[in-house]
This record gives sequence, C-alpha cells and structure tokens, in this order.
Amino acid sequence: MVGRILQFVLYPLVALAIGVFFLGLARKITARIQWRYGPPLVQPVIDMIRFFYQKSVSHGPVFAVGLIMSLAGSIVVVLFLPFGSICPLSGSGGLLVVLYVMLLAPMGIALSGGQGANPNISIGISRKLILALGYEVPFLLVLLTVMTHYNTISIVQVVEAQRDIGWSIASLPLFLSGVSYLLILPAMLGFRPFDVSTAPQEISSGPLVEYGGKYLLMATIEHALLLFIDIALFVNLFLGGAGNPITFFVKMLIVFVLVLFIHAAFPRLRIEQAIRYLWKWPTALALAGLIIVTIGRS
Amino acid sequence: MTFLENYVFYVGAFGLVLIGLFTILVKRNLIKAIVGLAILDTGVNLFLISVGYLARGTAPIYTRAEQGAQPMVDPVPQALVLTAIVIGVAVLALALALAIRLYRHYGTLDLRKITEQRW
Amino acid sequence: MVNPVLLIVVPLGFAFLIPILSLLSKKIAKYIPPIPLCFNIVVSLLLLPRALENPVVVSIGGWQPGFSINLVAGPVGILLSAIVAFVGLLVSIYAVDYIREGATDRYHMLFLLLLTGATGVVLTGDIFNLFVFFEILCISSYALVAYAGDKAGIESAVKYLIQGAVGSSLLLIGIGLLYGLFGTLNMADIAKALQSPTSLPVFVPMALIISGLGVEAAMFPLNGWLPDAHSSAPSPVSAILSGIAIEVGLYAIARVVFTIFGLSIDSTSNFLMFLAVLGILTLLVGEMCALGQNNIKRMLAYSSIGQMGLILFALAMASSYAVAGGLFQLVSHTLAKALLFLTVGYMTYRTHSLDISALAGIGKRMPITSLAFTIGAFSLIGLPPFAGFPSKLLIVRAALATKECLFFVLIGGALLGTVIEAAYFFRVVQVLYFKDGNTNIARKQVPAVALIPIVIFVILIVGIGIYPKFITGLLNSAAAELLNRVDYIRNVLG
Amino acid sequence: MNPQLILLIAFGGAFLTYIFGKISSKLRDGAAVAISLALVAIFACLYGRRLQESFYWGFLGLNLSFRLDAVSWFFAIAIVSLGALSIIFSLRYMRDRERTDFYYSMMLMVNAAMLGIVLSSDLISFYIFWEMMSWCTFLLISYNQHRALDAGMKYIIMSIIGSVAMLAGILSLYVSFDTLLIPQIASSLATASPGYVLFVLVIFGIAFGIKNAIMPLHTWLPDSYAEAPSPFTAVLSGMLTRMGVYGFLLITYVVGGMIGGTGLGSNVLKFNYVLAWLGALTIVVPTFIAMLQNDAKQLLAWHGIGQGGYMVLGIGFGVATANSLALAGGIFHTLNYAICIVLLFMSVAAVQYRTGGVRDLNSLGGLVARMPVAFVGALLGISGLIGLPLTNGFVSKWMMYKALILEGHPFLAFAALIGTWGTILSVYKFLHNMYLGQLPEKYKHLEKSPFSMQLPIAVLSSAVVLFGILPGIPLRVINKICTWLGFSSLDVTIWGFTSETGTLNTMNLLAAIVVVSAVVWVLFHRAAKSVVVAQDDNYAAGAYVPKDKYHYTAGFYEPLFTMLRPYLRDVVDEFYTALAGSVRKSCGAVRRIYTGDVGSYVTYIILFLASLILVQLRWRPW
Repeated sequence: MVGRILQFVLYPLVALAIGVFFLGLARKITARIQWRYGPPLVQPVIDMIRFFYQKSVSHGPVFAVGLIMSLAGSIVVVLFLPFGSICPLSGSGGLLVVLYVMLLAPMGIALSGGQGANPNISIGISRKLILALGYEVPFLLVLLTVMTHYNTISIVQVVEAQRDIGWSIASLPLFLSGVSYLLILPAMLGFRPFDVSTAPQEISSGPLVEYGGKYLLMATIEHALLLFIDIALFVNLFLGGAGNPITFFVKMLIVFVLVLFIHAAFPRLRIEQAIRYLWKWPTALALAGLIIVTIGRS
Repeated sequence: MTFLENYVFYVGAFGLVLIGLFTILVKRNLIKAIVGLAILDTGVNLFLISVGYLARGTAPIYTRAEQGAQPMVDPVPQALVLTAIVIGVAVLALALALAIRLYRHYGTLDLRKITEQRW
Repeated sequence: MVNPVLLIVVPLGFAFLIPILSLLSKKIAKYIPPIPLCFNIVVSLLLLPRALENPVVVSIGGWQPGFSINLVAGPVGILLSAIVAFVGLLVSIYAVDYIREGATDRYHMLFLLLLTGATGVVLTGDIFNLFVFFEILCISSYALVAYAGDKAGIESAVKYLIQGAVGSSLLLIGIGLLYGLFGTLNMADIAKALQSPTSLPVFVPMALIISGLGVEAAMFPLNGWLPDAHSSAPSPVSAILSGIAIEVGLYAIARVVFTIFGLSIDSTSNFLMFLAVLGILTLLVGEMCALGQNNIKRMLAYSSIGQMGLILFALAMASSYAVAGGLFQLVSHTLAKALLFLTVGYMTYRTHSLDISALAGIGKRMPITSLAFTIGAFSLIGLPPFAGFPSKLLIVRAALATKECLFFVLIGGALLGTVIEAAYFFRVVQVLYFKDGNTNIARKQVPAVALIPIVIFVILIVGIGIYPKFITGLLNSAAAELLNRVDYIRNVLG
Repeated sequence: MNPQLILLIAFGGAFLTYIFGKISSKLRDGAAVAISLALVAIFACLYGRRLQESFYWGFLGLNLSFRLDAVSWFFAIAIVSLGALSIIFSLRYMRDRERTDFYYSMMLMVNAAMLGIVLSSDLISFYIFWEMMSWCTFLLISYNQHRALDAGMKYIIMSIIGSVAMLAGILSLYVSFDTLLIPQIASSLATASPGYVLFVLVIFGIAFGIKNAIMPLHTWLPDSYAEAPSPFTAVLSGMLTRMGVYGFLLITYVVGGMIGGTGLGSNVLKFNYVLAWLGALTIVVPTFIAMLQNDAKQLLAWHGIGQGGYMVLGIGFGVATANSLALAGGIFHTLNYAICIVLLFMSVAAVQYRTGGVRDLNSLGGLVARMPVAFVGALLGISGLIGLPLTNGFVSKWMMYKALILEGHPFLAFAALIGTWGTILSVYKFLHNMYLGQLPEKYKHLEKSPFSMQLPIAVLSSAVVLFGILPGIPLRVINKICTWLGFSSLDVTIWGFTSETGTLNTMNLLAAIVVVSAVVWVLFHRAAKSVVVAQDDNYAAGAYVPKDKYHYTAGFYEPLFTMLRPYLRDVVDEFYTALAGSVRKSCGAVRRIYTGDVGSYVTYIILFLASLILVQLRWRPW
C-alpha cells in the first residue's frame, strides 16, 4: 500500500525530472549542432525556481484555472503510462482514457490563453489546434492500429504482449505505424519544423506571451510533462516498454535525441505546409498499417 | 344503298355532332362557338330520336283501340328529346346572356383573347 | 313514412318560392334556403336506419320499376344527400351575411337549385334522370359562377359553360347509345341486361359517359374549367362547387362504372386500372399546378383537382376498404375544402386581394378564421388528428393491400402529391401567422353568422379526426352498396 | 397513474395554458411551469414501473394502446425534464415577445406529442403523435419570422417526406400482419422473408433518418436550429431530433425480436452496418463544417448533426455486431448529448437575451466577466460534447470506442475519434469568440443573466458532471433497455464497467484529477502573488490600442479553411435545393396545360374521348 502511494507521489516527480532534463538537453544539443555553446543543462531548473518567486500578471480566474486544469491533466496522463514496471493507474480505462485525458492539457492552455485576450495568444492557439488536428489524424490511426493489433485498449497489456513477441516496431504492420509516429513526434512536441504555434519571432511565443512568473512556471512544467508523455507513449507502444525504469529512460533518451536532430536541422514550416505534410506521408503510412492490421484480423 | 337507308339518321346526327364540335374547336368567336353548341345539341337530339325511330311507325298514342298492333315508334326517346331541348334552350339562353356581359367587359368576343383566367 | 322524393321536391319547391316571396320583401330571400336544407337533413337522418337495412326504392308515378323513373335511397345516396344538405345548410347560413350585392334572391334560388340537382343525382336510379339533375346542377352553377358579374366571373362562367355543355352532350349521346342497346333507362335494368363491359358496343357508351361525367368530376384532361370557375366564383359558391358539385360528379362515375357496367377488381376488364392511373395523374397535375400559385382561391381550386384524383384512385381500386376510404376522403375533403373557401372568403374580403402574400399577418387580425383555415389545411394534407388523416390512411392501406406493383407505384405518386400539398399549404399557414403584413386591415372578426358554420366545420373535422368511428360504419355499408351490383339490381327490380 | 391520464394532463395542459394566457400572462407562465414540473414528478414516481394499457378509440378498427417500460421511461423522463427546464428558461427569454400564449402552448404540445410517441405501444398512435410533433415543431420553428420561414418549410417538407415513408411502412406492416401492436409485429416479423424485413428497415430508416438528421438527410437541421426561438431550439435539439434514435431503437426491437433466439437475418446486419457507416460519415463531415460557421447557433446545429452520428453509429454498430456496449453507448450518448446541447443552446440564449439577439461569433467576446454562469454552462457543455474526462460525454464515447476497437472496426473508431477533434476545434472557437478574449466596449455593462435562466443552466451543468462521475445511474436504466432489445446485459457498476479487456473506473479518474489539481493549486497558491491587470495593458504596453479591434476572432482557423473549404460544402443541401428548384420549375411547366383558351380545353375533352375509343378499337386493352 505504501509502495503504491509512493508510486503515485514519486512517479510524476520522476517524469517531471525527465521532462525538465529533456528541456535542458534540447537547448544544449540544438546549440551544439548549430555551433553554439548553449546554456547549461540545469538552466530550465534555474528558470523555474526564478519563476516561482517572481511576481506576475493575471487576467482573471479563468486565466489560472485553465492552466491548473492543463497541468493536472498532464500529470494524470503520466499516471496512466507504464514507466518500466510502474503504472499507478493501469486499470481505469486504458489508452482511450489517455487519449481523452491528453485533451485536458491543450484545452486548459487554450482556455487560459483565451482569457489572456492577446491576439498573439489567439493566433498561437488557433495554430496549435490546427496543428493538433493535423497530427491527430496519423496519431489516432497509429493508436487504433496498435489497439486493433493487440485487441486491447490497455497499454499495460500492449507492453506485456511485446515482452512475448518482441518490439512492435519490428513487426511488419506496426513498423509502418511506428515510423509514422516518429514522423509526427516533432509536431506533437511542438519542435521545429512544427513550432508554428509558439513561433517566437512571429507571434512572440504565442500562447505563452502573457504568462509570467508562476504562470510561466506551470506552462513550462506542462511542456516538460508533454515531452515525457509523448515519448513514453511511443516507447511503451513500439519499443516494448521496459522491465525497469532505467532501460525505459534510455529508450526515451534515444528517441528524444533523434527528434532533436530534426529540430535542430530544419527551418519552420508554415501552418498549411505542416498540415499538408502531416496529412500526406505520416497519414499514408499509418493508414497502410491500419489496413494491413484490419485485413490480417479478419 | 341500304346502309344509307338504314342509317341515314345516325350519319346525319353524328355529322351534326362533329360539325358542332368542330365549330367550338375552331371558331374564335364566342357567338359562333355558341352556335356550334346549338348544332351539337341538335345533333344529339336527332340521334336520340333516331334511336327510337321505326321506319313507317306511327305515333305512340293509344287513342283508338282498333288501330291494334300497328308498329309505333318508341315514345321514350321522344320524351327524352323534349327534356333535352328544354335544357339546351336554357343553356343557350344563359350562354348568350353571358356573352353580352363578356363583351361589355372585354370589348371583344374573340375567345383566344379572353384568357385572363389561366395557369 | 318519409319518402325520399321529399328530399328533391321540397328544396325545389322552396327554390321557386324564393322569387315569389321576394316580391314581398327583398330581405326574406336569404333566410329561406336553410329551411328546406334543415328539412333535408332531418329526412335523410330519418331515412338512414331503413336505408342501412335495405335501400329505399321509390318509383315515381307508381309504375313498375324498370318502366318508371325511380329513386334509390341506399346508404350511399342517403350519406351523400345528407352531406349535400348539411354542407349546403352551413354555406347558406354563411351566405346570409356574405352575399350582399346583386340580385340576392336569384342567388339563393340558384343555390337551392344547385343543391336540388346534387341531391337528385345521388338519389336517382334512372340514368336519364341523372342527366337531367346533372343539368340542373350545371346550369345553376354556371349562373352562380357568373353571379358577381365581374370580369373574371363572367369569363370563367362562359368557359365553364362551353366545356360543361360539350360534356353533357357526350353524356347524353352515351345515354342514348345505352338506350339503343338495352331499351331501358333504369340503371338496374341496364345492369341486368349488360353482360360483358369490354365488348366494343358497350365500351363506346361507357367511354362517352365517363368523358361526359368526367368533365364535371374534374378528371385530369377534362378539368380545364375548374380552376377558373372555382377561383372566380363568390366564396360560398366556390365552397359548394368544390365541396359538393365535383364530388357528386365523381359519385356518378362510380355509380355508372360499378353498377351499370359492372366493373370490379375480379372482372376481366382492367379499365379500373386505367381509372386509377388517371386518378393519380389528376392528383399529381392538380398538386403540381397548385404549388406555384399566388392566387389563394386558385390554389385551393387546384388542390380540389388533386383531391378528386385521390378519391378517383381510391374508388378505382374497387375493394371495400378502398371505396370506404375514397368515400371517407370525399367526406373529409368536402368538409375541409368548404371550410377553406369559407374562411378565405372573408380573408380576401378584408384584404381586397386574392394574392397569398396579401394575407400576411392576417393571423393576428382574424385569429379564429386563420385557425380554422389552418385546421382545414392540415386536414387536407392528412395530418392527425384531423379528418383527412384517417381517410388517407384507409386509402394507403387499401392500396398496399392490393399487393400489386402498379398500385404500389401509384400510391407512391399519391404520397408524393401529399408532400407537394404540404409544401403549399404550409407556406400559406406561414404567411398567415408569421409574416408581417399590411397593418391597414381592420382588426375585425368574421360576423357571427358566418362564424357559426366555420366553427361547426372545425368541430366536425377535429371530431371525425379523433373519433372516425362516428362515420366509418355508414361509410362501410355505403361502400358495400356501391360495390355490390347484384344486390342493387335485386333491390330495385324486386 | 396510467399513461392516458398522463397524456391527458400533457395535452390538456397545453390547451389550458393557451386559455390562461388570454386571462393573464402570470397565470399562463405559472400554469406552464406547473404542468411541466408535474409531468417530471409523475415520471419520477413511475421509475421502474411497467404498464401496458390498451384502450379502444374506435380508430378505424385499430387498437390503440400505451405502454411504459424501461425505454419509454428513459426517454420520457428526459423529455419532461428538458422540457420543464426549457419552459423555465423561456419565462424571461420570451417575456416581451409576441404571441407568447401560442408559444407556451405549442411548447407543451410538442412535449406532450413526444410523450405520446414514447408511450405508444402501437404504430398507429406512434404515427399520430409523430405527425402532431412534426407540425407543432413547424409552427414553433417559424415563430421567429423572416429567415425562420424558409427554415420551417425545409423542416416540414423533409419531415413530411419522412412521415409519408413511415406511413407506407406502417400500413404495409398492418396489411401483412393484421396488427399494429409493436410486440405482436415483432413476433410476426421473425417469420417474414428477409427481403421484406429489409424493406421495413429501409423505409423506417428513411423516416427516422430524416428526424435524426443522418448524413444525406440532414439538411433541414442547421437552419431550423438556428432560426427557432432558442429555448425551443434546446428542446428541438435535445429530445425532438432524438425521437429518431427512439425510432431506431423501436425498429431494432421490432425486427430484432429474434436476437436472443435464431439470430438476426443477414439483411438486418447489413442494414445496420450501412447505418453505422452513415453514422460515421455523419460524425466527420458536419463537425468539420461546423468549424466554418460564424453563427453560434448554426455552429451548434452542425454539432447536433455530428453528435447524432455518434448515436447512430453506436446503435447501428451495436445491433450489427450484437454488442451491447456499443448499443448502450449510443443510447447513453443520446442522453448526454441532449443535456450538453440544451445547456449550450441555453447559454447562447442567455447571451442573446442580454445582447439583444446577437449570436454572431465575430462580434462577441470576453463575456465570461459579465455572465459567469452562462460561461460555466458553455464550458461544461462543450466539455461534454468533446467528451473530456469526468463529463458525461466521455463515458458514452468511451463505451463506443471500446466496442468499435475490440470488435475490429478501427476505421469507424477513427471516424468517431477524428470527429472529436473536429468538435474540439469548433467548440473552442465557439467558447473563445463568445466568452473569452476582449470584452467589446458596448458590452462593458451587460447585466448577469436572470435567475430563471441561471437555474436551468446550473441544473444541467451539474447533470453533466454527475453523469460523468457516476455514469452508473443512467446506465442501469440503459442496461434494461439493452436487455429489452434482446442484448446481453452489461456489467455496470456505479462508476463504470469492469471487464477483462479494459475497465473504466471514473472514481479513480475523479480521485486522480481532484488530488492532482489540488496539489497543483497548492503549488500555484504558494508561489509569488500575481496582480490582476486590464487585459490590454500587457499587450499594448500602455500605448493606445483601439479596444474593439484586437480581439482575434474573424477567420479563427483561416489557414485550415483555405485548405478545406472546397471540400466542406454541403453538397447534399445544394443538391436538394437544386432538386426543389427543378420541381418548382416543372410544376410551373405543368401549369401551362391550363392555357386559358377554351378551345384547347375542349380539345382535351375530345382527344380524351377519341383516344379512349381508338385505343380500345386498336389494341383492346380494357
């Protein structure tokens, strides 16, 4: 019992730590690829502590409630994802619930940003939602392929199945889906070339523009958790999860670095270009995977 | 020419009917159309009479018993025709009365120009 | 013992009494028509129980049936004569106030004559007598259409007259041919002698009679007069023409086809099929023409054509359900259409225009009248809980019960007609209630005298719609009588 | 309390309200509220009762009868509750309008007719009430005049087409089986030929499909929803349109009387697959079209179509694969959707009431500050529509998705899921443009919505959350409906489901979210304080900015629209409009038969006669 409660408390913190580490890593690696020195790895932590003690500007209760909702949503999603053998909320609805709880984060940000009443925010959110629509098409196809293939909606069961038959990404239909997931991962994480919604030079970081102090802190935590969630989901679904947290972390790290290379190397796409891309190759791959799986099943 | 002998009334009757119909169809003038109606009526009446006609029959009136079994024409069509004539007259009278009123409204009796009521 | 002859003699007598009495006082004329019509209703109701058992056959002049003119007051005859008298009564009450201009005594006389003719047609058992009553009906309606003396009225009356005269000539030729073939004018006698309706000598008179009667019954290619006449006549006359005259024509067709020529579903002839197709054609043409109308009365007139088509279709199916449904539809159409014309009469009287768009906002100014119109329109479309619903239901049911593809297609056409009908009636209802219009119209109800018939019609439509059993019994026996040729012959000839 | 009495109260109430309205408007309002609440009370007391009542009306020799069982109770309680809330909402909304007597009595009449539909146990009384509902609806839709007239026409024409089809179907059943009692037809149909069963399905499918606005038959809906008076739109969207769902359940019962025994005929399965696919189509296209709308009510109306697709998908799929989870999900979604959409329409109506009828999404904004209750209603409403966890829509969608995936139909599931994303985009636009962002100057001093509007919004908001947290309450009744339909019973607990392939436990979810939110809130609270500043301070940095200009609303998803707009036309509507135009044109052509020239009329007569005789001479067909 105590162990279980400990899982509940510690797991989000670990996830947060990994996420924050990834944030730092992202800046560092990008800088190095671009022949810069870059900030220290702990820079995000320093920033966050500073945000915590900084005074900030608010725009009313919805401004805060949205952010809280968003952050809470992300943390709950984390609880649903197996991390190695740790999975506090395994029996509460599975992947479908994850899919829906994942909605809380963007919805919360959108709500809070909407109250910010800054055109840059509105533009950013509108782009974010459009982009989401863009990557959700292949993403949903991928998830459906996995769920149909293993005939379950529980992530734990997907992970267990892979323990017996090997990684999903190594089997034919799911290989396509896995590649598709990798292709859309930058978009899901908001990395270049898909950082239209936060484009700093264009719309002053979009949704984040009115945030300062604790608001920015929460937005940062939310982003860190997002990195963890999307990558952990990939590892769980396609790379066989892991027996222990360390292996799991290593797998995540590899995937993340892969994404970072793309992030560092590509310029930003316009939103239409992004959608067009997302609805072309990743969707085609995911669709092919799903069709093969469906045919194989029947 | 037995055909004509036997059927001359019918031919005449239907000839009149057709003439009447033709008049109504072709003539633009209302009065002529009404005349056509009159001819049509006459044709019909003639036809009715012919139905009951018997060659060389007498009037169907029993006044003298000694006349005995002489062939008589059928009395029923004659009764019918009487009625039909009366009706025909009524229709004609009404039609002509209406024609006068119509002329007052339109200043013409040309049926093809009197087409305000249509569609 | 009441005699069916009274049903004809009394209104006829009163009709000719009117010009005499109006010599005494100009005002008296308008109060006379209700008296004989009330009388007729009473007599019809008194005759009803006997008629339901066995048709009451009366020979005029005491001659043997077959030699004399006779009246056959069976369930159909009594039903229709009661309806004629009833609708006539209500319309005559309405006319007390509505008809103010012109030679009112002549109007009332012609009105009674028209109803006499209609009653005669439905009661007579002699085919020439049928013709005579028809002529009484037609001539008085020509005159009534022209009653207002305006341009439209006169024009329509002339056209009506020409077509009507041609039609009755054809009818008369047909009757003459029948007489030539069978030597008798009694319908039962002819029916007895006639064996095969398909042989050519019999078909020709049938074609002539159907064409002749079809003019009056508004069958499809023969109804060119109807939209003009019904829309140009004064509204009470339109109500009678649409509500009674054409129905009577349809009854005559049914009587001739079923009784004299003995067509039935199991006979070898499929002429009934043709009539059914013609009915649906009439229905569709009527409804389609009504759809684009801007003139409200003309729209109602076209809708009458459509309804006649539906009734013809129902009758032509010739099953007991179908004929009962057809007669039910006849009753519900009579009530609804009479109601519609009566309400429209006062609406257009207030707006001084027949345009539908001119009726905008009248729902606020004449609430009861508009409500009555709405109920009438809903009933015609066949919406529950109004009288048109059970009748349409019966017809559709009968068509489906035939289990023949042709009838399935035809009833599909009929239902399509219903949709079109709904389209134009609902449009008018919207105009009445939901369009802001002319605010100059006086906020004035219809006078009480005219309101009485309107309200009675509404009550009947709703009442029959909710409790159709009220008349279904009578309708079923009427349908049985209309279809059972053998019994008819036996009853008349003894 | 037997069904006749209930209907008597319902219909009598409608008439009484009208009469009272002539006396005094207060009396009328009171009567309307009292009657609608009385009906709610009656049905609440009737929970779990089963009644079957036949009464002879002498309607053409047909037995008319009523029944009350799980399915009718479920729909009846929803109808009366939503009806009562709408009536309460109307009290202020309709106060200064014209013809309120008419409005209230029609509202009650529509409710009564819907009650009649769900209570009737034979098809003829079903049809009678169905038609009454149709024309009452027509009158209410047309109430707002102007553009509402066209909307009303569109509605009634499609509705009449549907009911005409249904009439043909009902009478065909009657002719075939000589009964119209639903249970008896169900047992008779078991022995009918598969072709006939398919005919019945298709013809009723058209009727109910039109009412439920399934994709190619949906075109009446957007205009009607948008133009009807808003409280009535709530009823229209909440329950009236969903009579189609009830119809589908009924027809499932009728043709599926043999589900338990011999199994469904293959035609039934095929039909239901087609239905499920149509449902999927109905989910995707309308929700994407909804994004294009700039009119709040139009936007919600398109969601009305889209969410109807979920119900049809759930029910059709459930029947096709004998999966009670999908079926229950479809039914549950009907209720959930009804609650949410009524809430949303009420929230729009509250805004309309205060702003003087404005519902253009580009001219509102920032109203959260002025109308918090309406905002909360809208927020919970859209959450339910999207299906955010802990709202009721989540549970029903979860049930359907799970069934779709585990039965191996990922494409249907994909349609449903992507529909959710379409929903998110459009409802966020709705919420943002109306309640968030910059408050326009002219609405600075808007008053709060009155209590009679807040009350229904509050009640429905709590229902959204309650059914989201404790879905077992309605699911128990729905489970009974499933067993009535011959499906296997579900393992329902108060907080969700337990099963081997995936459990749903809303309690865990609730606990997790509440605890985590609390933690986050504490963290938030412990951090340095924040200052509330005017919305434009930060952005403008003290410089003058024209205040009404910088609320980013118009063309909210412009980049997406430029891509999608060519594909998001309502082709069906265009087709119908063209069809109606050509029908009107051909009707105009037919009218030319009546030339006005008496010569041609006489020609018709002669030609008719001549052709009759000639045809008989030549071919002797008769």
